[in-house]
Amino acid sequence: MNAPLVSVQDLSVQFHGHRNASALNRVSFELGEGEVLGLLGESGSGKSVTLRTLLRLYPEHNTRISGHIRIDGKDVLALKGHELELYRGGTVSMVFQEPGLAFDPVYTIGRQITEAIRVHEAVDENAARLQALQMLDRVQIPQAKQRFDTYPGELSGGMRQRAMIALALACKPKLLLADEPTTALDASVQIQILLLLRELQKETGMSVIFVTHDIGAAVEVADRIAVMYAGRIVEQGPVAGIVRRPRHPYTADLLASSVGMENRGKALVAIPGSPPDLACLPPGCSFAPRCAHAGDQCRHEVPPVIGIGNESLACFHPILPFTEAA
Amino acid sequence: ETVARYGISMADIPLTTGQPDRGAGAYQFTGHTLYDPLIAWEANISDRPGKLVPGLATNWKVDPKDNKKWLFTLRKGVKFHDGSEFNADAVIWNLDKVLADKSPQFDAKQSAQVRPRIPSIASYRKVNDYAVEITTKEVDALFPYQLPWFLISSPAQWEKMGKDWSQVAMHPSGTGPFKLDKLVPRERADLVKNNDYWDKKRLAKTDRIVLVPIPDAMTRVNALLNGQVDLIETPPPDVVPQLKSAGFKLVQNVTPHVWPYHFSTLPGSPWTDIRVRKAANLAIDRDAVVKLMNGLATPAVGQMDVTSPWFGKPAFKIRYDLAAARALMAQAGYTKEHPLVAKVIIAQGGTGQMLSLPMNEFIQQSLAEINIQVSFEVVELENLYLHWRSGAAADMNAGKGITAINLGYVTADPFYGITRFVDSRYVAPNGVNWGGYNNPKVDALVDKIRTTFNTRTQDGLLSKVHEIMVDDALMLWVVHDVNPHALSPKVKEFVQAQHWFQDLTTLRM
Amino acid sequence: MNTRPPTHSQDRGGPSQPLLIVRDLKKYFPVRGGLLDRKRKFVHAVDGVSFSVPKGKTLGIVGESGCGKSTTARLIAHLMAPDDGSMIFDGEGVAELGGIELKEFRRNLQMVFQDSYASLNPRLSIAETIAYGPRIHGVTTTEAGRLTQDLLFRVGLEPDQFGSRYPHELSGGQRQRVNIARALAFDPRMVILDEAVAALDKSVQAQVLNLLQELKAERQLTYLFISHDLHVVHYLSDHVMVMYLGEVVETGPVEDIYGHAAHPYTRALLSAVPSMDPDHRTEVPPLNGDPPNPIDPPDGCRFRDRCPHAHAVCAAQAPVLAAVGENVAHSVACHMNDRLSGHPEAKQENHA
Amino acid sequence: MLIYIFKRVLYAIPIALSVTVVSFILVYLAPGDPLNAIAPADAPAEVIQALKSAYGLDRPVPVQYGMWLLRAVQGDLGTSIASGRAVAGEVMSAVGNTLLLAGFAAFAGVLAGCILGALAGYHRGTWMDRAATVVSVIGVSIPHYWLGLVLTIVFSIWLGWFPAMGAGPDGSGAWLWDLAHLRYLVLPALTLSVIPMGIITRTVRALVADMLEQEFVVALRAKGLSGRAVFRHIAKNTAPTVLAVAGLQIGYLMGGSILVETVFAWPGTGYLLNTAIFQRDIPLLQGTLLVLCMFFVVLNLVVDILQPLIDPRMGRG
Amino acid sequence: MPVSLVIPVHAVVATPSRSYWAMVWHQLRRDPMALFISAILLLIILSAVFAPWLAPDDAYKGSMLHRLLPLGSEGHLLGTDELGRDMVSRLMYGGRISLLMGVVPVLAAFVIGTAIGLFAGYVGGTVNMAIMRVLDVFYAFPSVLLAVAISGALGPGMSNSLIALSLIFIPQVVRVAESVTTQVRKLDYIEAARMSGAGAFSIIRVHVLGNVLGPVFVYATGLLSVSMILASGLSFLGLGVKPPEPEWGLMLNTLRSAIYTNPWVAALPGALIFITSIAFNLLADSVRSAMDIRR
Ligand code: HEM
Ligand SMILES: Nc1ncnc2c1ncn2[C@@H]1O[C@H](COP(=O)(O)OP(=O)(O)OP(=O)(O)O)[C@@H](O)[C@H]1O
Ligand SMILES: Nc1ncnc2c1ncn2[C@@H]1O[C@H](COP(=O)(O)OP(=O)(O)OP(=O)(O)O)[C@@H](O)[C@H]1O
Ligand SMILES: [Mg+2]
Ligand SMILES: [Mg+2]
Repeated sequence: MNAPLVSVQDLSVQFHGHRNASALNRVSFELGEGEVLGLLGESGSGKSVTLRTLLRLYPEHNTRISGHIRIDGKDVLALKGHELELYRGGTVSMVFQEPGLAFDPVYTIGRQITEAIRVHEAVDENAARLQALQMLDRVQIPQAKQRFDTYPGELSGGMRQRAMIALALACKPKLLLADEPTTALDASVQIQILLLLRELQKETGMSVIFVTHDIGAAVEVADRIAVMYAGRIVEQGPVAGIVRRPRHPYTADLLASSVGMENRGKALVAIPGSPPDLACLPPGCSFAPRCAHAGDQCRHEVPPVIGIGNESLACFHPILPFTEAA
Repeated sequence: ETVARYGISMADIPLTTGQPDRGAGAYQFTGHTLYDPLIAWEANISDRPGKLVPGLATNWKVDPKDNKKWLFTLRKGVKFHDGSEFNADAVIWNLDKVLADKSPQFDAKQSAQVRPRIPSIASYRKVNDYAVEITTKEVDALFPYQLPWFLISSPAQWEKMGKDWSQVAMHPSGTGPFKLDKLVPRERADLVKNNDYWDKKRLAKTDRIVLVPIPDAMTRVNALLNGQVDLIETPPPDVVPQLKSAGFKLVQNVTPHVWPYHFSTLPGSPWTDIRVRKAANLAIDRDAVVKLMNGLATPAVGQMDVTSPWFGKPAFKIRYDLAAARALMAQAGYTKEHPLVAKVIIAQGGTGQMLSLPMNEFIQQSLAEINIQVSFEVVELENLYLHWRSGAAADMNAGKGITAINLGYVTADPFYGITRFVDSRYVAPNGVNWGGYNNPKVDALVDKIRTTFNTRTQDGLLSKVHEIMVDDALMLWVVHDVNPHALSPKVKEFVQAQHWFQDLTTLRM
Repeated sequence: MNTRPPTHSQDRGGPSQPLLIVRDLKKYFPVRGGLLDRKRKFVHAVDGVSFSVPKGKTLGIVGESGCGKSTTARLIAHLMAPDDGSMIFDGEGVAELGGIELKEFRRNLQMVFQDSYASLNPRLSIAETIAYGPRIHGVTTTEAGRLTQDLLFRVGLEPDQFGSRYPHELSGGQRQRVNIARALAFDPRMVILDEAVAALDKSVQAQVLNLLQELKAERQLTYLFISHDLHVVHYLSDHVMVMYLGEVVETGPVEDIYGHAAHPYTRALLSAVPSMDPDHRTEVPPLNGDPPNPIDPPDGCRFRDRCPHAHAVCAAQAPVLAAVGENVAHSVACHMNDRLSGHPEAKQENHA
Repeated sequence: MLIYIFKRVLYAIPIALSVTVVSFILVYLAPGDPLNAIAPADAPAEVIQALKSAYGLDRPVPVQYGMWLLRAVQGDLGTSIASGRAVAGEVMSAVGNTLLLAGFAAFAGVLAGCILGALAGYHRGTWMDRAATVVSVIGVSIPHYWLGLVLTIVFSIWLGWFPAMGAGPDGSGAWLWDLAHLRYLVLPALTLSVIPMGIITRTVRALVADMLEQEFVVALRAKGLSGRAVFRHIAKNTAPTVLAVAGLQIGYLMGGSILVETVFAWPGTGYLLNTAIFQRDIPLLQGTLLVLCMFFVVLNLVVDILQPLIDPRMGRG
Repeated sequence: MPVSLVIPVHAVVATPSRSYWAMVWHQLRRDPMALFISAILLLIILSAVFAPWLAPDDAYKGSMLHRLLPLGSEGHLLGTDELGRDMVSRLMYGGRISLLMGVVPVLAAFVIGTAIGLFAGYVGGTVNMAIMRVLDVFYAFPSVLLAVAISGALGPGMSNSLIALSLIFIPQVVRVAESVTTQVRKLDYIEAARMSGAGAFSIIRVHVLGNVLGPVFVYATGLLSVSMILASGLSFLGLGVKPPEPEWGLMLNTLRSAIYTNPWVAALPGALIFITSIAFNLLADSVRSAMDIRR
């Protein structure tokens, strides 16, 4: 097997401002070509920060990034100037959570897609427009020709998200970062978008990192799932494994507290408390205060990440021992 | 071509159709430059007060049989700028222009300007092509003094301009030493020399005079300093040192203009007591005011300047004497604990008001020294005129407790300077005897003046009236204006007359 | 488990009288059209909705965004005036002559909103927020304070610790607890929960859902539960009402709706839920297109342009809500349910 | 879009009408007698009365208003009492001059404001931001009439670089677009430009800083746009607001130049207004106020119409 | 089994709870800029308020012998004016009026404007429309023009200037108050309050006012300097305060002609207007950012 497309090692991100926050703590993962990784976690667990750091979207003056990011053979943290511009949107592109906010409201969507194409490909305006139009068609926007010249505000949420995907894929990226692309949408539309993403991924063979806090959505598209909690990846593994045999107590609790058809009439398993403040993380395992399995060690020591193959776990007291499943 | 650019203090070029608006000061700009009166005022001398001299009339005399009739012999061979002839018809036409409401050429604006200045005219007729007869309402020996205000414009030009006065304003035609070359309202007027002027002694010494209205005094000074204009009117006193040190000349002269507080002597006014009026006159350090004006004023010890033939010998010597003033106030019953309280209406500024606010504040401080507490009602000049014309008794004055008014008075002729303020028949609303002064002795003297055609006797009678005025301390006289001009070194000559009327033909670059 | 029949202190109509009956509720919002077109347009936000909520039960309302769920809730709470329709609360007409007074009605009916932050005044502390309502109704300061303490404690927030805090100092779940506590301050009989858990994280959502269940049992509450999360509705509701473009398309007991949905829209909604099984992923989207525009909805069946079973009759005629087979509790508005409608699939459906 | 414009124009009409009423009434509230302007100070009562009826000032105010409005819509604003010239002509030539001045000042102010504001917004929290903020605060805090004086003394009297007053060597009537004439514009325009510069700097700074936090800007960078390209987007997004503020500023400049025009003897509307106020020249005052306010109303209208052309969201709703 | 769900909280904010205004205050106190400006403003305000006690000399009485003394003259630290009055004293007394002219119209507009804005915003509908349209008319006048026109119409004088300025600011404040009220009115917590049976008055007082005051307050602080400059401009034009009252704008005007002979003294009133105005503006900025700290 050749080098993975994405290799992230010990990535830490700290924000300095009027409030310091360590948003990411030594996050490591790898992603092969054509693979779909679901990044699962509660609000504020650092999913978006991970994606944005991969694209180097944070301003340098108030962000401290350490660790290594290699994508498609490039040392991402060392990219500069024009190289960085080509990398963004060319090698890696992104779909945002709120399609309503992620488009420039004063340009037509057609122009915005065309613009992206022209940054990355040496084509003239007309060719780029044609290409953009094809992209709109490809994301199954009905009457793409008319929609081409509409402003983002004139489209429904679902259509906007499709357009966003078209924009992200217009320059044939190797890696697509999808940041909760369906959270803002209705269930009926969500499933359409999920299927579309899956289909496009198959067609193009690109890799995808799909961020969500909805396990169901992750299951629909991901090959592998990484569970994040308070800026760390606590568990990683193939979808089926995570869903059926969670090892980390957090993963297990998360699965259990998701309401399903079988829960009716029973009290739900709820994780007590709420996620920690990133500005003052507890000294040990950040889940320890809410964890039923936590011991003394958990409260004082950060559990190391143990990884085997494409699975990993950071827990002193896993529900299932790591080796057992490996 | 020699050009003199003249920064004038008006906000606009005065009316050019014949009778200028904007007061006496405007006559030097678009009055006596473009036009001539029947009787002119001698304005090209500076070392003595001018006198009446022939203008378009070579001669005038009162009919010995009927003292109301005046016969004017007109100058022959005078042509308007448009080439038409000046004659008796033109004079009648001009009289109709301002006095006959029904005449086609009647112009309300010009009429409004000049009618109050020629109140004596009752009727007129052409005697022959070069003689006209004017009848006055009553016998009025002072009548000739009214005529420098009445200017003759060309009837032919009015016809040529489609009988439209606003057209005439842009292309006026008179008989004066200058012609109007170009007029940009509010910005400039170009006067060019009239080489064919009938009075060769008064041929203009500069080819072109550009009048530039700059109402703001500081802006005017800046324009002068900066070389945008060559001379300006009334520089603010405080810039005089700067002007002098930068090599600019200041010229000034006695000017028939006084800056007084005009008292109300009506019942209820605190000024009815002559001791108070006198005390006020004694409380002012006039030299300090002159200093405040940086020398651009002379002390006033009466309505007239002491050099005036009408000043006379008043018994009451106005001077700065605090002790005497305090004594008078004490006699009148005012003390520190019970000061006299009075309200004076003043303007915040404007033509003829000099440094209105600082000067008034100075007076206020000075009077406070002798237990007179003055408060001010400050209004715009235009509004002040309304208060003035309405008289002290009017509700807008008496009703608000206003018992004195501060307004610069032009004192160029006997009527303007003296009689209109003291004649009881001119108590408002009939005239501007603002304070309601009523003295039968004075009234009798005024009557006598009107019927005295000998100038010397007339002057004597006027001095009498003036003496009474001063002895009665009818006003609080502070200073006379000196109508200062600042000239750049480029100006070679400018003769400043002792009058508001100035002769711009004397200006030489 | 609480098995007692609901015997609320204020109960009037008896256990069989539904707590709330809504008839033919309508609300059209005018859309500002062009100055030139004379015809005014309307958003048919709620278009003739009728239902009843039995005492002590939970009615779940589901539907896509914009179908009129919140509007229905606001109409019931009298936060906006309906264009048409009537309501009977425990046997008494609401806001009509001789009926229950609005102020009294509101004491009995409270509401919890979706946005936990926007529904709390940022300038008031938690305790002040909760005490505000009772104070309005003349409860003394001390009494209101005590009540607030009790309520905070009940919703799981330590009163001493949280009472003096401000909304921005709480997490989403905590804020929603405060909102619930506020709603309970009047000891209401009915609570409308408009997407009350939608904005919460899964782990916190479970806490709040548990709390809601407990409170319901403890205080014999009746819930009107609005959500677009079918799992949650299934978990909490006894009856479910499915709305589409301002109309009720199907209603019935939760088992019937989830077990034998009769309306194609309901079925589509149900299958739009992600599968949770990596080996059996969803392959075909059950619904195409976005929720349609409620301005001037289509004639006939409003769902027809997205319905795989649409037929001529669907365009010609609007289906009416009718019982599914013998089950009077379960009704649906679909031509396929009506044997006489002329829909080709109607018979098959019934014989199956 | 056409409908929007039509509606907006329609909406401007009652405003414009009310503006005429207010301008008319304001002037009537004024104490003092307009005839002072034309009659010499000591004119007798019958002269005044005659003038009053000649100018129609003796009729009831509503009648006067009606007549005035009727003539105003035909472009006849009456004749100035003081100068006897047609008010319309007076005002129009003054408006031309002020427009020249205000236009330059606004151009300079808006341009400088945009540049400073963009710099500050982009480099928020740096020394550049602070410097731009200081400049903008100075801009909005300085009494501009005072600034005018200072500038005149420095640049005109001491250095002699620019004229101290006037609108061209031969007056505004002969305005030419050459250096000799433009020199006259420098000081007054500079004085006037300080306030819009301050305000625009603040506006742009806030807008740009806010815009930079927007998700779509992140998205633009995420798709690989260069800084310059992103700036284009930001510029277009800020444009409607800047346009609105700039429009207001031009309006303020048109009406707010009273002192600058007085100080520099610039024959514009402010100058006209000042003389009109102090002379109680009612027709002139009414005419000037009316034209200025109408200008403002129309300016706002134009801005309102332009905005949705840039930002499609604004034309709806 | 009623489960009691008291959750151990370690998570949420460790800072002690303060009311919003206390937090703003706290924030302001930590802003060195704000402190510095406040100190300067306080100095100016105090010396104005206590002018009768602090002024070294009579502000109304001068001596012609000592007119226009330069800065640093003996007994007259900042020189004298054109009537020989002590500049220090005049500036202190002048501050009373200038500051009054800055503050009173804004205060009046703040109170009246907020009331109207709240009413219009809360009632909404056609009433709101009507009120706002009427105010639009005043908006159609550039503010300087309106100030000059109103002052010109009412006649010069301090009280008329105050009225004119208040009239100018009221529509602006109403706009801010109305738009915030309209926004706040739509928020769920207002609906929640209505659900608890509260009347309009109670809701406005408890729930709307507090949220509207903030933005209006920020806006009004910004108006302070505008008001002061406008007022001094009016005095400068001769439409404001009457002599011999010392007022900075008026002093600036009367001292204008001394600019060549005594430039520094002539510049003083202008400089004071400038400094105070800058201070007001910067304070407004600080208040704005301090009030921005929600969440
Ligand atoms: C030297 C003459 C003047 C110039 C250059 C001038 C020009 C301007 C300009 C361009 C503005 C910007 C519009 C704005 O910020 O709103 C403005 C506003 C202002 N002017 Fe002047 N105007 C002058 C006369 C006046 C007068 C006569 C006054 C007082 C009556 C005045 C006081 C102000 C004030 C306080 C503002 C801020 C008003 C606001 O922000 O709404 N200025 N002026
Ligand atoms: N620019 C920033 N400056 C400071 N803190 C930040 C910044 N961006 C994110 N954070 C903090 O980092 C943490 C992680 O945020 P992130 O947006 O990655 O969460 P998330 O997992 O995407 O959550 P959600 O599901 O809500 O999108 C949050 O606590 C957030 O407050
Ligand atoms: N005040 C209003 N004015 C105009 N239209 C409104 C108003 N309130 C709601 N609507 C419209 O009425 C329709 C129904 O809205 P409603 O909020 O009831 O939907 P919902 O089912 O609650 O949707 P969601 O799931 O998004 O909350 C929508 O199209 C909405 O745009
Ligand atoms: Mg996120
Ligand atoms: Mg809703």
